[in-house]
Amino acid sequence: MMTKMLEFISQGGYAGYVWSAYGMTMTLLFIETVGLRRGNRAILARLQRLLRLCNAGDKQ
Amino acid sequence: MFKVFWSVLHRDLLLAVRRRTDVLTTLVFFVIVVSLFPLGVGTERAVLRVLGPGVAWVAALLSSMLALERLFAADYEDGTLEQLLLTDQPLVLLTLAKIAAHWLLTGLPLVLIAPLVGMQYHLTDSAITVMMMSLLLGTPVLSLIGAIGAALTLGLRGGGILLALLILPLYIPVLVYGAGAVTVGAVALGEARLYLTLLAAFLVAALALAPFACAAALRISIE
Amino acid sequence: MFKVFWSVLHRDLLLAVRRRTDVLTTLVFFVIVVSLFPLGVGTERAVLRVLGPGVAWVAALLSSMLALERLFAADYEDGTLEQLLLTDQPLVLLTLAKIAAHWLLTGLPLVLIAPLVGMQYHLTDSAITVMMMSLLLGTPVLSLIGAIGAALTLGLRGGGILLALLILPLYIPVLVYGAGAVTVGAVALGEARLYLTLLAAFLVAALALAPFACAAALRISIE
Amino acid sequence: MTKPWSRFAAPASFYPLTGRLIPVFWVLAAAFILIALYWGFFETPDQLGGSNAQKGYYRIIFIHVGAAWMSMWLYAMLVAWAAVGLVFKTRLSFMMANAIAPTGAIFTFLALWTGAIWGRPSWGTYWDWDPRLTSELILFFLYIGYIALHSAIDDNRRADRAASLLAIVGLVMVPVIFWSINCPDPNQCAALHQRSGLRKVDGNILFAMLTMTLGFWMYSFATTLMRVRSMILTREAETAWVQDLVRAPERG
Amino acid sequence: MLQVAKLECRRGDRLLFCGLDFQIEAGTLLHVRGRNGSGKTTLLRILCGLFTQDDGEVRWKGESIRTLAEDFRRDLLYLGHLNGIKDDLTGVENLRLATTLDGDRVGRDALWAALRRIGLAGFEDLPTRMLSQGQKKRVALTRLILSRAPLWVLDEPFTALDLDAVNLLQELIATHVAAGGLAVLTTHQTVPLTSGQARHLDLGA
Amino acid sequence: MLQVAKLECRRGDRLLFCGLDFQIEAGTLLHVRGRNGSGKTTLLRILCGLFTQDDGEVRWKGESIRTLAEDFRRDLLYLGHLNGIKDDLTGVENLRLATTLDGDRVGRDALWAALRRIGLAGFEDLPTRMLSQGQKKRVALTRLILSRAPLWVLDEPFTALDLDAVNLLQELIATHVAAGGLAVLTTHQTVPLTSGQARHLDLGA
Ligand code: HEM
Ligand SMILES: Nc1ncnc2c1ncn2[C@@H]1O[C@H](COP(=O)(O)OP(=O)(O)OP(=O)(O)O)[C@@H](O)[C@H]1O
Ligand SMILES: Nc1ncnc2c1ncn2[C@@H]1O[C@H](COP(=O)(O)OP(=O)(O)OP(=O)(O)O)[C@@H](O)[C@H]1O
Ligand SMILES: [Mg+2]
Ligand SMILES: [Mg+2]
Repeated sequence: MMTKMLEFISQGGYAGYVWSAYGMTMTLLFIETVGLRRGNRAILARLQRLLRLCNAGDKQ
Repeated sequence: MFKVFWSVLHRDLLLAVRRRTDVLTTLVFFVIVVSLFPLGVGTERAVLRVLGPGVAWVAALLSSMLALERLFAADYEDGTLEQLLLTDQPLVLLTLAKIAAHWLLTGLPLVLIAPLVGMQYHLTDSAITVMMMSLLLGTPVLSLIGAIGAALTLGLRGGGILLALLILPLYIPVLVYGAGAVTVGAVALGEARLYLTLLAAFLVAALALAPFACAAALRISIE
Repeated sequence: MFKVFWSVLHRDLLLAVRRRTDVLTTLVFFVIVVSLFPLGVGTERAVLRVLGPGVAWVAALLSSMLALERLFAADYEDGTLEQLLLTDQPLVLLTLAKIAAHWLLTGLPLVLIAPLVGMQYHLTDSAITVMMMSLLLGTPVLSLIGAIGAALTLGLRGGGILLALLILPLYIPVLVYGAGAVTVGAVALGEARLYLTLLAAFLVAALALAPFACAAALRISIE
Repeated sequence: MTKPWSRFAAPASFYPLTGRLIPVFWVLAAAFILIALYWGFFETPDQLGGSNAQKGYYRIIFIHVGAAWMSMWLYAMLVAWAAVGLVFKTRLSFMMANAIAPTGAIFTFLALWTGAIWGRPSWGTYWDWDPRLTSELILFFLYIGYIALHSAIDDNRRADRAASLLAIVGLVMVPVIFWSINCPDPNQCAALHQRSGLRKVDGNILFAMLTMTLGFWMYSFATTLMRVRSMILTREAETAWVQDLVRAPERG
Repeated sequence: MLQVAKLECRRGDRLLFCGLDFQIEAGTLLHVRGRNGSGKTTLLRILCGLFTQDDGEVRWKGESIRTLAEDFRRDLLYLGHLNGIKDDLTGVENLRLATTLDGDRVGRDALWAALRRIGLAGFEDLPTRMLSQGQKKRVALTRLILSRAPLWVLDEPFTALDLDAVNLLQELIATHVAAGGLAVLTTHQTVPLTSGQARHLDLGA
Repeated sequence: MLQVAKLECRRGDRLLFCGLDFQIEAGTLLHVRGRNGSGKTTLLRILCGLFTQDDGEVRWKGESIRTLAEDFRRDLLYLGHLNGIKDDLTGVENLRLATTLDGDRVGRDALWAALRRIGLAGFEDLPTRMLSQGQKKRVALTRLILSRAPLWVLDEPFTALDLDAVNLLQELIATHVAAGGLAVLTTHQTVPLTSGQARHLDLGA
């Protein structure tokens, strides 16, 4: 099991190449996804805050 | 119609005469960039001969691009561009007049100074001839394409370098065939015919399309 | 005293954050210029290896210079420079802060991207290391010297290209030793030590003198 | 521009629609990519023999080819949306164009990155001025140019139109650029397809590659739509339907 | 003549005006008033077609200015915050260019006379770079003397002018309007002209 | 306090003024008047040390401003034609920087309060790029609220301002002068302030 894992990780001696390619790909895609989710939430939150401020202003 | 073309062209040339340095500086920039390379690369003749065409053309690209930055910017800042847009004349014509003036002031001088570059890089006579011809055909294309970029980046902070980013990739075909022509032309003039024909074709296409794109870009940018 | 230095530095960095593209464009300009040459010159490895150091340094010169154009220009146009001159703070300090911000935004990124250029031109690892070190020492000198030129050409039409004319010749020593270091460094790291020491000496001298010259130039230009 | 459907109705109905579509795309993207990864790593031979002999590092192919394809397809889509926007003056199409750009740039970068890494063991160098590589680099510059221009302009309307015009100019120039790089010597343009993309490859390899590409497609749909949603929210913040929408979670 | 229908405009995320309707006929002076930031400049630029509204339409002689395009621009003279003159050209050269582009043929003497009338005697052939703020503004305003366009759109034309110049400018506008022209202007200064027979349009900030 | 002796200045080949002598004490408002091009801006820039006269001297508290240099500049606040604010920074950020450079420490709340006082409530943290002409001018003028410099030099501060802002500005200047400050200003507009207790200096064109 362990050896199989290691064998897989070593990729026939080309681990550096294969994993840096896959690593960069997955990292970038991941970062983009997370960034988008964050951005979306931030915008919604800001709009909500604005709306609350607006409502507060009306009540005064 | 042509009255307007001439009066805009005349105005820009007159302005250049008032500030003579503008014309000179493009030229000198070209010469300086060309002269910098041997300092960075070393001065072996064989190397220089290979480098010559490429360096000359890259320098032409850069100096044309640098000068382009001011093509519409000055008019934009003092409000004359706004006024040009409000005249009842076709904007394409006005744009073309400005591009023409720009080429006369910055492209043509490069063609005339090309032999100097040829000498600096020990190019053969036929290579020098081809270089002049390729610059004559290629630099107007640079002005025409570049004008679109200049119109798009009008009034933006950091415009100069943004402009470079936008249009240098678009200049590549001219660079490849311009420098290619000179390299091939080093052997014999005739070899370069195909390259020069291609450059001429670029020129015709750019003349037909670029002014319209540029006028549209100006309308977008002035808002 | 340092409060003022920081607040000007902070302001300029903040402005850069507001327009993130400014930083990016300098960098991309550098990469584009570097990538143009093989298209013009041809793609033989042996030729590229000889060209590499020179091209990288010339591109660094050009992009540093292009970015310099806006160093004081924006402040001049909106009147904030006038106000800086009217504060009771030593102008040299303010100038130095502006130059420091400029280098952080345009010089440092070049150092970091240098390995990419090395790859494009098939340079050896030791050449790449030397290139990064030489850029680290050399680009601040470019910013410092260039700032004088930027101050002198402030508000002049066609300033960009005039600036090029004034300062590119002054950049030559940096270019020669910078590119020289890389060429020599291709063989072994140690060979380049002398060149790098010289660059360091330039840096010290420029740090000691340039801010004063620059402050004086600003006072002249603002009239 | 004055037609109501193009101004409000479209974003207003588009927003909830995408809200339902996006999860589907995410699930599909994850599924395809996972299948492709599994297939690529476990169902394919450990090395390629024969004419194009390659050791384990050939596995980069599964992302490399997909990313390279996506970079080009996305550029085409970007230009298409930009053109639609300029012609019909619909705001949504500008947003679509603008939303595609970052994803496209990422895939372009990935094609370059994975290609460079593959090049090291395969060709002994990270980079060479091969036409295909150079074209990809130029494509990257074009993406960056589009993004830089758009973000350098504050006024959204001007930014949309200026960047779209740039994309259209790109559409005209891109073939010329690529052709000039591919064929620097007009006397010998025959060498255009020196490396045909897919020669005889193992069916399993092909399957993994295509599945990965499909996954990338789904991923691109998802990210693009998400980005458009953010843009709609910021740009239409004042409209009644956005305000209702913002209020909704407050009540709930 | 000039008709504005259901005009709506927002900048940034602020609504400047919406449902703006008005119409002005020949021989009218319209004074657009409003606090700083109420959208006067924006409105004037929309009237000229330099800025695109979010909704509504501007019509000239019954047709949209977008479709009229050059025919509308022939009838228009706009002077904004920027003077629209080239610093390196002299007053005379600037004016000659402006009139040529407007499609008028104005003789040399007429140009000089116009500049003298606006109070720039002795400065006619200096590069305008060497003029003071108010003098530069005067060069730009000289176009009003020479123009035959029926519609004038003037954004704060009185700034930087001294008393003489303000009076002359008022006279010019009054004559233009009396002769059946239209003028739309903004100004924060109180000048007799605008408190007189002018129509007012108030933009709420 | 501020003393001008035998000042002479020529620009281009025109003599603007020569042998100009005057002196103003604490608590004075000096209104520099003159036609367009008479040299008001030039004089004000000389007073600040931004432009060099051809002859004569400007003295502050008895010493030449050239020798005082930074000590003079500490006492000075100049607002010219240009607003001197960064387009990309918000009003608050602009002010914070300006006050830091003036050597003052002003708290966040004071900055916001000052901006609100000048009528920019709601615009405090917008990039000033997005403001109208008059609003930009207001941001620049906010420095007057925060400044502690005794000498104010203001070149046409009333342009582009609406009525409210003009009144506020007059009040600010009046308070400053009443508290023993000095103010030198130019304006072509007639405002009560300048027709009141002000001293006048007429430059002949
Ligand atoms: C237009 C963009 C590109 C496309 C469509 C593309 C497509 C492909 C395809 C289909 C293959 C596998 C089949 C073959 O070997 O021909 C491949 C292989 C490869 N690609 Fe790319 N690629 C692109 C860009 C790049 C870039 C930018 C690089 C390097 C920076 C690169 C480096 C490689 C390498 C090293 C191989 C392995 C070739 C071998 O040794 O057999 N490619 N590419
Ligand atoms: N850069 C310059 N070069 C040469 N002469 C100049 C320059 N700038 C201004 N002048 C001249 O100096 C004179 C005074 O200009 P200044 O700007 O001081 O006038 P001003 O009184 O402020 O006028 P305004 O009321 O129009 O603002 C003018 O006659 C002008 O022609
Ligand atoms: N470039 C811009 N981006 C976003 N908003 C802007 C921009 N320019 C102006 N605005 C906003 O539009 C509104 C109207 O500006 P406009 O210049 O039309 O005002 P104005 O009535 O001419 O004011 P003033 O009397 O100060 O000249 C202002 O509230 C301003 O904040
Ligand atoms: Mg206004
Ligand atoms: Mg003045």
